[in-house]
Amino acid sequence: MEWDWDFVWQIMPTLLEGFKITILATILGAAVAMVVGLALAIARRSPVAAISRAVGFVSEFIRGTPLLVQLYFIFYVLPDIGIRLSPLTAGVIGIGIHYATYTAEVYRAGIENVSRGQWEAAKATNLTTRQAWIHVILPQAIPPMIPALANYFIAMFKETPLLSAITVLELMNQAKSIANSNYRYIEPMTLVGIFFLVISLVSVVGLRRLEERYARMDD
Amino acid sequence: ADDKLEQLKEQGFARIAIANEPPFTAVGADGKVSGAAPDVARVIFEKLGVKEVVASISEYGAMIPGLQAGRHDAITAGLFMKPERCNAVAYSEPILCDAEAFALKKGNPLKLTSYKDIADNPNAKIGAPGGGTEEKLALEAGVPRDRVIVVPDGQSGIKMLQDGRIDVYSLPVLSIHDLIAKAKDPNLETVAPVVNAPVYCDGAAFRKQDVALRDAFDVELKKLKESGEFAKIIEPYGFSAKAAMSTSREKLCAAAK
Amino acid sequence: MSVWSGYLTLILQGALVTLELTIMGSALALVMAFLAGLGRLSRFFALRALATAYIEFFRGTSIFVQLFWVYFVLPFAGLTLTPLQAGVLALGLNVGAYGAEVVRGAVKAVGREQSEACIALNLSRYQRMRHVILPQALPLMLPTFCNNAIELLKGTAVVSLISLTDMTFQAQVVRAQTGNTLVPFAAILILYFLMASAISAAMRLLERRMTRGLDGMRT
Amino acid sequence: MPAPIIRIDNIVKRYGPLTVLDGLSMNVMPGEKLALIGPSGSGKTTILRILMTLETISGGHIEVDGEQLYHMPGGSGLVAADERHLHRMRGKIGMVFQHFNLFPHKCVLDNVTLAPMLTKGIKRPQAEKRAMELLDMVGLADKAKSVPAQLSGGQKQRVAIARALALSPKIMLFDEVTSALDPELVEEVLNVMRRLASETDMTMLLVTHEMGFAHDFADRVLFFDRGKIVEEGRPGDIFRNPTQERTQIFLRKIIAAGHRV
Amino acid sequence: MPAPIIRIDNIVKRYGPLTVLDGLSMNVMPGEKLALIGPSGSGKTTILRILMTLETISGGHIEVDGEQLYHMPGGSGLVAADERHLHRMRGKIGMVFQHFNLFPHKCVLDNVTLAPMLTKGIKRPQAEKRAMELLDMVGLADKAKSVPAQLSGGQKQRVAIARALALSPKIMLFDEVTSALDPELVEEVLNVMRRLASETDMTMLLVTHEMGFAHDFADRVLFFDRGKIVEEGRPGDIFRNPTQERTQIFLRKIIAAGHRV
Ligand SMILES: Nc1ncnc2c1ncn2[C@@H]1O[C@H](COP(=O)(O)OP(=O)(O)OP(=O)(O)O)[C@@H](O)[C@H]1O
Ligand SMILES: Nc1ncnc2c1ncn2[C@@H]1O[C@H](COP(=O)(O)OP(=O)(O)OP(=O)(O)O)[C@@H](O)[C@H]1O
Ligand SMILES: [Mg+2]
Ligand SMILES: [Mg+2]
Repeated sequence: MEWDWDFVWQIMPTLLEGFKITILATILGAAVAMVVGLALAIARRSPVAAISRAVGFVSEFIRGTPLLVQLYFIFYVLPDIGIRLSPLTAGVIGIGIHYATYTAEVYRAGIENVSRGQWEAAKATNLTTRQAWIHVILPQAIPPMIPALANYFIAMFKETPLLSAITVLELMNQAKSIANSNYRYIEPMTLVGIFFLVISLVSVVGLRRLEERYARMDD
Repeated sequence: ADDKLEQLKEQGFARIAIANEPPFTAVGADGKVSGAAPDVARVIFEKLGVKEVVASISEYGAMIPGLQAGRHDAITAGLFMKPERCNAVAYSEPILCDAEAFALKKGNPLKLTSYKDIADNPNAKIGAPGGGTEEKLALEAGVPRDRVIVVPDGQSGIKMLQDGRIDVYSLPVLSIHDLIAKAKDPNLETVAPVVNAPVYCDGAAFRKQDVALRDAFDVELKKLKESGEFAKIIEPYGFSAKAAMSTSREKLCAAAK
Repeated sequence: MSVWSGYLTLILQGALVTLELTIMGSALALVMAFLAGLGRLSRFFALRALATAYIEFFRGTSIFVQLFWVYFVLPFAGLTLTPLQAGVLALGLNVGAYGAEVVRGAVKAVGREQSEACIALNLSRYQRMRHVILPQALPLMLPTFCNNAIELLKGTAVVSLISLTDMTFQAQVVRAQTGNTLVPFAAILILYFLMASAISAAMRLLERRMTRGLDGMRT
Repeated sequence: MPAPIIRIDNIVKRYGPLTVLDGLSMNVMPGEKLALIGPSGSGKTTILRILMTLETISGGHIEVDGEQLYHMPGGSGLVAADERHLHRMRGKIGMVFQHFNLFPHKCVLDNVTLAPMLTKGIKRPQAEKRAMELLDMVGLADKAKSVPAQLSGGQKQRVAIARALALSPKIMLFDEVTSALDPELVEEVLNVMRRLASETDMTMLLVTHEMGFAHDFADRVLFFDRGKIVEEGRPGDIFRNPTQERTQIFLRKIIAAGHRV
Repeated sequence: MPAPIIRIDNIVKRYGPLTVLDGLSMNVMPGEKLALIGPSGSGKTTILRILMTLETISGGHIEVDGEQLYHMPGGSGLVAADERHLHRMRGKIGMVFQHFNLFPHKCVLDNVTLAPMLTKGIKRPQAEKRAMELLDMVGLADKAKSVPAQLSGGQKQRVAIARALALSPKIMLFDEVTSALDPELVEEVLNVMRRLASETDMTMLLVTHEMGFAHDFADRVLFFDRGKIVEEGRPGDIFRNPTQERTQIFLRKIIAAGHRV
């Protein structure tokens, strides 16, 4: 089977349609992951052992099981208890929660990476705990988190093809349906690969910039 | 080209692509493959001297690319003959024939009886297997892409219908009957056959370069049909042997351009 | 009841395939991780370039896309793989690319000081790597390797989409046969989680054995 | 005779099975300059950290400026201090750390003004005016807008001193404030501390390995070993005629290692 | 008069735009004990690292034991040294680092035997016998089976010395070998070095901030400043009557900071 340029141009608009959905899903998923991740990180620090242990177990469960199966679960099982989400919503929530368990770790590490000396200096200068968080700990914890968070968002982007399994018409699904109706896999699949490669290479370059920019300041 | 058959005999099995869409194809609780299409294929391959068939389940859309890529030796899955498919693969003579049907909510609230009806109702969403005949019929009738939902399997189709994600799920008549029977859901009903949709027949599909194998398959298929054994295999599944015997590949492949 | 036990057998058969994929994929990933990770640290430009290209390519495109590519496009280049081979190849190469960065990071984390001590003791490049750097880098790699192995386990679910009869695939079959969605999916979620926990436990054991006597090691 | 500003009474401090301070008692007079010396691990840092409430105690009582530090009146006697009580007590004490612990994301001036503005509600103009006076005193008025990463170790430590002084504590704690510094930079920090010692009547507790400086700086020297005070006295006496064998051994080692006494 | 064992000729070392060594030349005689002193950043460490071939040079030549270090004969003159040449030259030189750089995953004995076994093909029994002699000399024969994490800093550094000696180099380089140690532990390391200096005729180069020790140890002292040798001479002369102003300032600061000369 030969590579067919005419075919490529013919399918490009359809693929771009799918690409838009892919980007949309990534951005919305990232937003969910950021917010839910913070909630998980805070719950993890809860002084109530039951809460922090339960949150820990659930996070570990989510991280130990495939996103694909979780998506099936959200899409096909939840309606039985009356929660019927549109495919895109189900996908965004699924991928967002899955990655929230990762971003929660980023938040946690970021906070723990601020040295103990900083907490002690805050105490020695008589700041309250709240003041220490706001003025000393968080301003130092957040910048180094940004590259790590961005890293997960790139990973999330690369997992959006899974949404095709719950009928979201994103890039991969468009490509498959083109392939199915034309009996040609080479062009659509290769193009999808190139789309992903280009976006990730560009984001990796961006990520390195971020990392340099937020390279830890030292005392 | 006879080497293909020789090669299959030698390795002792043929790799066939199936779907999991009773009664055309089915996988039992024990993992055993059954269904009308594989049963016919199994008997014929046996007569050709190929002891076994090894089945792999595939999406309809992936079957022809998979065949071309050499992943399967034949497709026996209820993949209906259509002119453009006839160009892509070498079909045997017809085996299983069926019309199209809809599964929909009790009372057919949107009053859908044909693919055209779906195209005309901007709120109607149809579910169909990706790369299958029904998807094509819907698109050809003018249903826009975003209202044709690609459904991975029959069970998902019924589930999505029950959940209200789609308004109609379309498959061949026997498949729909099978699903509705299993679902035991009083809130579902069927439209069968779909108005203005043709009756289709499938055949075993081979690679273009394996015409010789196909021809050998046809010889055995003909004998099977004549001996009445053919009817014995497919009629318990609900298919009509007469329908298959009253038409031919030539007619079906040349049909409505 | 007897029907369910039949379906359970089906899922357990799938679990076996999932295990097989995970083990063979991890083995390939491990080999690739060391080849590419050390390749990237090589003195020779060609090796570095090759390793970098491999790593960026496989990290840049989605496992999903890679799998479809291996399964549907590679045959036209004359290489037809069984679904199992395709799955192992795609998963192994993909996770191997991530592992390569772990190897590289760990080797670098052992630090310039250790390799300078080796130079001062006149050890050759190979001796440095073999006797000093790798023995210290290995324990550093383990935790991340553990995560990678779990990611790989999760990735195996995706191969159900190229009709490999793994656990997720069999759950779909059971679902199609029985019309019940909750039971098969809940069952495999638990099985996946058990497998992931087993991987973690095994790695922790290994880690403890490897770091014995290394406590307080500075990195 | 005035009352002690710090009364440490039978303090016990354990880390798990390890008893670091074992029934330690000592008093410090207002304005007194105290040097704590002794071998590594003897508990010098621990006692400063306890005074700064960076640790908890396992037993005993501490009174600072007439009030209990870790306890407060409640019920029919004393109860464990709550965060509010600790906050008020911390206002009396400042500390300078071995590794400076400056806030790396804030400029020198903001390092010094942050706490007065937040904890005492002082407005920015006044806080900055006072901060500039303090920076001037430690010789770093021209670095007000630099961030810590741009400073040398000696400069960082002088900023840390200014930061602690900005809260005008009654008691200052110094924990090996020069031992993380290059030898050349030690003197600039010690000079600041000398001035501080002679010009203010703050109470100061100093942990140090610089025997020469301890000698000049302190009114009284405490020699610690294994969580106890083994010997104490005026610097001249302790350094020249230590009565305890452990003190003698320690001083001999330090001198051999090239430190001037 | 014998030929110098090290001839450094017009060495230039740059890091990007920063010139760290600027046309430095010096010779070292066989058996000579040399102390390199000078302020932070003056290039003392750099010159040792260059001799150990841990850096590249930007210009100049170095001859060690009659052979070019960074060059070798080739073509019609000299070409850059290849790995094999460097390997042979490194066999003549040993180095002890400020942070010990012991191999944390190997026990003390294996730390010492590793290099002789690998680079000289010495069999384990002989290597261990020699290693035990060396460990005995540094007073650590009883720690042979400990891993570095179980040792104190001073013990680690003594192991590092034994490890370097195990290859019997002609030249030993010591870079601030005591400055990462607690003051009390300095002396045990210096004692080992004193013995080494008096008992062997190895050539030794020592970078240190311990002026007292430099005084006792060295035949000759070089004072570095900004990548140049500002002054050199016998220790007595340099420390008591430095002729250069920069040397005087440096020594005054060091003394003020409490180091004995
Ligand atoms: N957080 C901790 N957990 C366990 N043990 C600790 C902790 N902090 C200190 N210690 C132990 O308490 C003892 C006293 O420590 P401390 O830091 O007070 O000694 P020090 O006199 O300041 O010594 P140095 O001169 O080395 O600073 C030591 O044995 C130390 O190991
Ligand atoms: N890898 C490097 N990259 C850039 N600059 C370097 C590097 N290593 C050293 N330098 C610079 O070279 C100069 C000389 O450093 P060197 O370590 O030789 O000084 P030194 O005399 O040993 O100082 P110290 O007493 O602080 O150890 C310094 O300005 C240092 O910042
Ligand atoms: Mg201390
Ligand atoms: Mg140096």
